[in-house]
Amino acid sequence: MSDYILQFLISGITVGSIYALVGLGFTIIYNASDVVNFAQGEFVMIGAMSAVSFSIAGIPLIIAIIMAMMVTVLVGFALNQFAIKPAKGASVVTTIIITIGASIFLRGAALLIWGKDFYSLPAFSGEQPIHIAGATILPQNLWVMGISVLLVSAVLWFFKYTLLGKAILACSCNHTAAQMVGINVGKMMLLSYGLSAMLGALAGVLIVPITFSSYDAGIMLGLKGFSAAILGGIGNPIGAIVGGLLLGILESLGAGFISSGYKDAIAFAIILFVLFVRPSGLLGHEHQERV
Amino acid sequence: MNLLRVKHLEKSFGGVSAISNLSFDLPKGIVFSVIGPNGAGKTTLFNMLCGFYTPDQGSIIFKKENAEQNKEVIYHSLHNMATHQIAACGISRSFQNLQIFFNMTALENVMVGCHLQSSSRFLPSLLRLPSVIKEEQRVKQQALNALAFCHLDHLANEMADSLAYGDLKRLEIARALASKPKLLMLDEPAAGLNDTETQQMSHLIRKICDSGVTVLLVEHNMELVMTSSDQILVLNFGHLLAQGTPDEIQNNPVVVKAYLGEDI
Amino acid sequence: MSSSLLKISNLSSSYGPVNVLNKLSIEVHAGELVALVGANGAGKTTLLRCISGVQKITSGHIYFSDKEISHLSTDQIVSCGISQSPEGRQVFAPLSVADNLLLGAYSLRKKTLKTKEQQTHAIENIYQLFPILKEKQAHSAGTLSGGQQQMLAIGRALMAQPSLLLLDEPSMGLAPLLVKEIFSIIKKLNEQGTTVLLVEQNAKMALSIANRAYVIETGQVTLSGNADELLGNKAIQRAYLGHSL
Amino acid sequence: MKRLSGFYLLSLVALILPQIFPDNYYLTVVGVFATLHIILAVGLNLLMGYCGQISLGHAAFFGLGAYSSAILTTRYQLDPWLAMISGMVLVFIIANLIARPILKLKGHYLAMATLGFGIIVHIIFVQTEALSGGPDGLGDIPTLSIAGWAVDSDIRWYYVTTISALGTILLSLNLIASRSGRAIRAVHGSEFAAQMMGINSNKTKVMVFVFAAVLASFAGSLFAYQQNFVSPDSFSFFFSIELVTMVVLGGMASTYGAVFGAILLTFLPELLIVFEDYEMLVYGAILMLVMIFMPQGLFISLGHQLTQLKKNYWPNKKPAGDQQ
Amino acid sequence: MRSKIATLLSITSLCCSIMISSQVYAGDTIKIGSFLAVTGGASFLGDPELKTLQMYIDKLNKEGGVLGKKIELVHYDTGGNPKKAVNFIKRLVKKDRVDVIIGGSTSGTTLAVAPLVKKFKIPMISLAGSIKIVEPTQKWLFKVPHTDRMAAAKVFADMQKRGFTKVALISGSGGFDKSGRTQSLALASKYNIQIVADESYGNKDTDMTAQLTKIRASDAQAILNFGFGKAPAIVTKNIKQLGIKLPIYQSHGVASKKYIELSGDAANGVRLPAAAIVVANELADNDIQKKVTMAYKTQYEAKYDQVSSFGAHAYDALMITLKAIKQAKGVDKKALRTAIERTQNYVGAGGIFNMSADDHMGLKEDSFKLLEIVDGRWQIVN
Repeated sequence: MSDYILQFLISGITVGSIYALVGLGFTIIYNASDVVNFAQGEFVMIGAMSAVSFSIAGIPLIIAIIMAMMVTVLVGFALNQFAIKPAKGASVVTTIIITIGASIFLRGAALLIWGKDFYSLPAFSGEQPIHIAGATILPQNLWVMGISVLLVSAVLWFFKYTLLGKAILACSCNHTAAQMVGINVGKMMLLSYGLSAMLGALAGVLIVPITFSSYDAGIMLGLKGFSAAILGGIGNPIGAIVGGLLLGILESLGAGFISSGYKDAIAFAIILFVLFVRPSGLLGHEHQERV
Repeated sequence: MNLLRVKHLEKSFGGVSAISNLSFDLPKGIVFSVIGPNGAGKTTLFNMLCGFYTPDQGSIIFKKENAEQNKEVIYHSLHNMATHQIAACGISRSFQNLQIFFNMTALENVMVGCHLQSSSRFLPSLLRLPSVIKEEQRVKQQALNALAFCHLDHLANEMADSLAYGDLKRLEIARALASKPKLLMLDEPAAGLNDTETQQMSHLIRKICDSGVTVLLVEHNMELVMTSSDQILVLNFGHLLAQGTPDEIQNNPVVVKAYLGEDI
Repeated sequence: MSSSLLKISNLSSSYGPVNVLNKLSIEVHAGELVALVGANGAGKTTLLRCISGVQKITSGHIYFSDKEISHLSTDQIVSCGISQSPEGRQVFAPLSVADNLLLGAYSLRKKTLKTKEQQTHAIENIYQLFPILKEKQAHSAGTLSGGQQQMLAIGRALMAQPSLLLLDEPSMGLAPLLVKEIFSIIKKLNEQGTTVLLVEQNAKMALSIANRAYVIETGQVTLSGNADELLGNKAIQRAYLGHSL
Repeated sequence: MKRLSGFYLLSLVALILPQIFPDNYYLTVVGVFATLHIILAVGLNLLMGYCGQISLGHAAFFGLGAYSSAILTTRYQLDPWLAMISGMVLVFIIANLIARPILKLKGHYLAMATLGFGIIVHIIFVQTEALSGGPDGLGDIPTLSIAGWAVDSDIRWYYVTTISALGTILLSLNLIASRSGRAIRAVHGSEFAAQMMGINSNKTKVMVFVFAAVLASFAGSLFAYQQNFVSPDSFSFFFSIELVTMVVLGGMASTYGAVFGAILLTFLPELLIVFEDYEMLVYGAILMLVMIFMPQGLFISLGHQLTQLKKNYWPNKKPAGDQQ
Repeated sequence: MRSKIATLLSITSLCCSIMISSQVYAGDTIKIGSFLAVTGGASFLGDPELKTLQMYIDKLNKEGGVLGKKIELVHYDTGGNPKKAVNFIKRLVKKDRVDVIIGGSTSGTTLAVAPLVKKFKIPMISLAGSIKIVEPTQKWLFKVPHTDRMAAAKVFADMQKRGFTKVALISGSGGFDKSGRTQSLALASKYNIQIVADESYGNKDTDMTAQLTKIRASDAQAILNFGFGKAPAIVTKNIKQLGIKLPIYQSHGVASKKYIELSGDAANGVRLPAAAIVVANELADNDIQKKVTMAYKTQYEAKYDQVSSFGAHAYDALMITLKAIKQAKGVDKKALRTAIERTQNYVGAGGIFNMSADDHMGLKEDSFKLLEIVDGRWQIVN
C-alpha cells in the first residue's frame, strides 16, 4: 500500500510540477497586467515544438532549448505588444476572449508550421528507471522536478533579490506609486510577458520527452495551469506552485484510489469545493471593496 | 422624536480603530451632518448604517413605523441585517464615489430606485402580463416625479454615461428618493461641484428635508454644511468630538483645532 | 524669473467628467518650502499628480528648471529630479522596508546608486533621518503603522535624491504627536537644501513651517503670500469651515 | 409598439427567408444551428451581459437538456415533450443547487468554478456509458411532433427552432424592460447601490443563472431531437467558450447583440472552410482584432458607427433642404 | 435607437442572402463526398485518408476517369466533431449533391450521421472502426476497416495460445478506446480470459503511472491497451518505467511508425493486430495481398511520408466505390448501393472483402495480421 502511495505521489508531483510552472506563468502575467492569459498553454507548446524542430535540424540539444526559449519569449513580447497593450482598459471578459483568440491564432500558426504530428525529444539522460523504496521514477521525471524546483527558486529569487524583480512586484502592487519612483510600467509589463513565456517554453522542453507534443498540446496544459493558479489564489506565486502540485497529486491519487475515468472530475470537484470554502483560493487575499 | 439611535458603536480594521464607542441620536425631520477631518470615520459610519460593514460592537436602532402609530414605538435593530433588508426598512443613500448604473438611462436608474415600491416578479415580467404593464406605467410616473423633484426630468431618456457630473450627483439622489426612504444618507453630495451647483444642492437638500425625509449628510464643503444643517456631529479619529448647531460648532475651539491644526 | 525651480502656468486638468484644476498657476523657487493649503477636494492632490505626470493635463504648462516637462512620462520626470511622496502613503505593502527604499532610488540605478555600497549608504542616510525604519527594515511595509508608513513614503521619495520633493498630505490620519515629528523632519530636510512643495490640509501646521503658501479652492489659487501673513488670515478659516454665519 | 419594432422586423425576415430560399443549405441547415445558438446566447447574455456574471460552463446545461431528452426517449420511451420538460426541471434543480455557492465567487474565480462545473458534467457524459452511450453517443432519438405534425424535415425544423429563438428573444426583451430586468442590470452596474435600492443581489443573480440554464436545457432538447443523435463532443468546454464568444463578439448587454453574435459565429466557420489549413489562424485573428478594436462587440460598435454616419450625413442634407 | 437596430438587422439578412449561392448541377462528373477528421485529436486518421483520396482521384482523372466521367472530390474537415459531421452530410447531400460518401474517420462522426444516411438514401462507406456501424446492418451504411471486436479477438486468441488467463485492460476515454474496451470485456470469457483490472485515462493525459501502478498490483499476466494517438506510447513508456515485465498488447489504433518512434525502446516486444499494409515489405511474395499493398505503399510514399493503415482504408473504400460505379454503370444511388453490397473477392490493402446483405464490412478475422515490434521494426507473428 505504501509503495502505491509513493508511486502515486511521484507521478502526481511530476505532473504537478508542470502545472505549477504553467500556473506561475499565469501569475506573473496576471500580476503585471491583471490579465488571465489563456494563451499560456500555447507558450508551452511553442517551446516544446521549436526545441524539437531545432534539435531535428541538428542543433545540439542545449542550444536548441535556448533558441526555443528565445522564440517563445518573442511570441510573449508580441502578445503583449499587439494584443494586450492595444486593448488596455478592456473588461475582464473582453481580455479573456482576446487571449483565447490569441491561443487559437497561435495554435493555427503551429498547425501550419509543424503539421498535426506528435513530436518528441530524446530524454535528457536515458530512460533507465530508478528504484526508490518500491516505487520507480524516470530520470526525465527527476529532470522535470529538479528543474522546476530550480526555476521556481530562480523566479522567487528574481522577485526577492533583484532590483528588476522588485520593480515588477512594485508595479503589480501599485501602478501609480511605481511610476512615481521612476519605474517604466510599460517596460515591466513587456518583461513580465517575456518571463512568463520563457517559463512556459522551459516547461514545454522539459516534458516533451515524457508526454510528447503536438500543435494542440497547449490547451490541456493551459487549462490545468489556470486551475492551479486559481486554486492557489491568483496573483500569488507560491499559491500557483502549491495549486499546481496539489492538482497533480489530486489527479494521481484520484486515478489511483477512486476511478481513473473520473480523475479529472474529482480534481475539479475538489477545486470547486475549495473555492466555495475559500472564495479567493488557498493562499489568495480577499479583496475588500471600497464604496 | 428620534428616527435613528446609535449606541456604543465600534469598528476597527486590522487593529486600527475607525470608530470607537460612538453614540448619538438622530432626530426625525432634520438635516443632520457628520463632519470631521479626513480619516475621521465618517464613511465607515455610513457603511455600517447601511449594512456594508458589520459593526464590531454596539447597536444601530432604526424606528421602522410611522409616527402616526406612535402608541407603540417599534425600533428595528439594523445590526446584522443585509443591505437590501435595511433598504426595505426605509433607509437609502447616495455615494461618495458615484455608484450610478451607467448601463441604463437616467429614467431607468430612478426606476431601479422604485424597486421597493413595486412587486412584479420574474415570470410575469418575462411574459409582460397586463399587471406588469400597468405597474410599469405607475413606476415610470413615480420615477419621472423623482427626476422632476431633482430637476432632471429633461434628461430622463439620456444614457447615464452621457450625463454631466453635477447631474449624476443629483441623479443618485433622485434614485434614492424614489425608494421613498424615511432616512436619506448623502455622502459628499457636493464633492466636485462648482459654486452654482453647490448652491442648487443646498436648496435640494432643504427641499428634501421639507418634504419630510430626514437627511444624514457627510460633506467636506463647510459652506454647504453650515448653511443646510440643523445639527452637526463632529468626528475625529473615530471619536465624537462635538455635537451642536452650526453656530456652536463653528465657534467650538476644539473643532477649530481639529480642522486647522495647531502651531508647533 | 529664471530663479524659479518649478513654474506652472494656466494648468487645467479633469478627472473623468469633473474639472479639478482650472487654469492654475504657481511657482516654487529653489530652496523654498512652499505649502499648498485648502479644503478637501480643492485640487491639491491632482496638482501634484499632474507635476509627476501621473495625471493627464488638459491644458497649460509645467516647467522644471526652465525645461518643459508637461509631456514627459513619469519615469522621465523622476529622472529630472522630482520625486513625490503620494497621498495615502502608497508604500509597496508586500515588500520590505529596505526594498521600498531601494526602489525609491530606481531612477538612479544606472547613475549614482549603481553599486551595493552606494545603495546601502543612501539607505543608511534615510535611516538616520527615520531611525524607526532601520529597526523595521526587514518587515514588510504593509505591517507598519500609519506614521511609520508615512516616514517610509517620504524616505522612499528622498532616495531619488530629488531637487524638488513633493509631499502629499504627510499628516493625514496621524496622531498629533506624530504630525509634529513629521513636520519637524520636513523642516529639517528643507533646511538641508531640499526644495519642498507641501500639500496639507492641516493648514496651521503647514503654514508654521513654510516660507510661502498658496490657498487653493475649487481648482484655483484664491490667496497666496508669505506663510506668516497667511497664518493670521481669516480667509483661511473660511476656506475650511465655511463662511461665518 | 416602438419597443419591439426591431423584433417584428427580425421575425418578418426570419419567416420570409425560407419562402424565398426553400431548402437552402445555409438557411435550413446552418440556420437551424444559428437559431439554437441564439437561444443559448440570448440566455447567456442575460447572465453575462446584463448581470455581469461570467460563465464558462454553459454548455453543461445545454448538454444536460440534450441528454435528458435523449436518454428518456430512447431508454425509457418517454414522450419527447415530457422528456424535454423533465430535462428542464432537472436543470432547474441542478442550477439552483450550484448557483448559490458559485455566484458568491467573483471574476476569474467565477470563471474557474463554472469552467470546472462544465468539465465535470462533460466527464460524466463520457463515463456513464450505460446511460449516455459514452463517447460514441446515443442515436435513434425520436423527433418532435406537434399535435401530430412531425418535425421531420429541415424546413420544419427551421420553423420550430426559429420560432423558439424568436420567443426567447421576446422573453429577453420583456425581461430587460421590467422590474426584474432593471434589478439584473443594476447588480451589474453597481452591486452595492443595487442592494441599497432594496434589491437582493444574490437572489437576482441566482434567478438569472437558473433561467439561462433552463433556456439552455430547452435548446439542448431541441438539439437532440433535431440531430436524432447526441454525443459528449457537442457539450465540451470548447462549446462553452464558443457561446461566451458569441455573446462578447456580438456585444454584451444587448439582446440583439447576442443574436448577431450567434448568427455570425455559426456562419463564420462555414465561410472559413475555404481557408482550409488557415482556418484556425484566421478565426483566432478575427476574434482578437474584433475584441481589440471593438471591445463593445461588433453589433454595438457597428451601431455606433452607423449613427455617426447618419449624423455626418444628415446635417449636410437638412440645411440644403431648407434652402429649397 | 430602434431604427438603428432595424438597419443592422436588415444588413445582416442581406449578408445572409448574398451567401446563399446558386447551386451548380453538374451531370458530367461523378461527385464523391467525404467528411474526415483532418484536424483535431483524430487527425492522424483523417490526414492520410484525405491524402489517399486526393492522390488516387487525381490519378484516375488523369487516366480518363470512370465511365468516361471525371471524378470530383468534395471534402469537409470535421475535426472529429459529430455535430459538424451532421452539418456536413447535409451540406454534401443538399448543397453539393454528391453521389456517394466516404467517411467519417471516427466512429463518433459516423454514428452521428447514420440516421441521416438512412433518410437521404445515399450510400456511404465509413472509415471508422466501431462494430456498431455495421451491427445491426443498416441499408445504406458500409465500412471497410476491421472492427474493434476483430482486434480484441485477434489479441485474445494470441493470449490464449500463450496460456494467459488473467489480463489487465487499460483504455482511453475516446470513442475508439471505449468501444474497444466494451468489445474486449464482452469477448474475454470466450477465450477463457478474465479481465482482472480495467483502468482508463484521458486521451490528453500526460502520465498514466497511477493506473499502471494499480495494474502492477493485480495478478494480471498481460496488459491490453486500447487507444490511439500519443497516449498508448505514454502507456508503453510508463509500463517500462514502473518495471512491469508483463507482455504488452496494443490495438490496431497504434499501427503506425509514429508509435514506435514515440515509445522508443519500450515498444520492443509489444504485440498488436494490424492490417497487412503495415508490413507490406515483410509479406511473403505469394501472399495474395502483397501486390496491392506494395502498390499502394509505393504510390503513397512517393508523394507523402510513411504509409499507415488508415490511409489504406480510404484506398479500399475508394476502390470498392469505383468498382461498384462501374458495375452499376452509373451513379444511381440504389444501383450503386446494391453494387457495393455485392462486392466479392475484392483484394484490398486491408484484406479480402466479401460483402453481403447482412455483412456490410466483408472482412474475416484472418485479415488482421498479428505483429510484434522487434528492434523497432514490425514483425509478423505466426
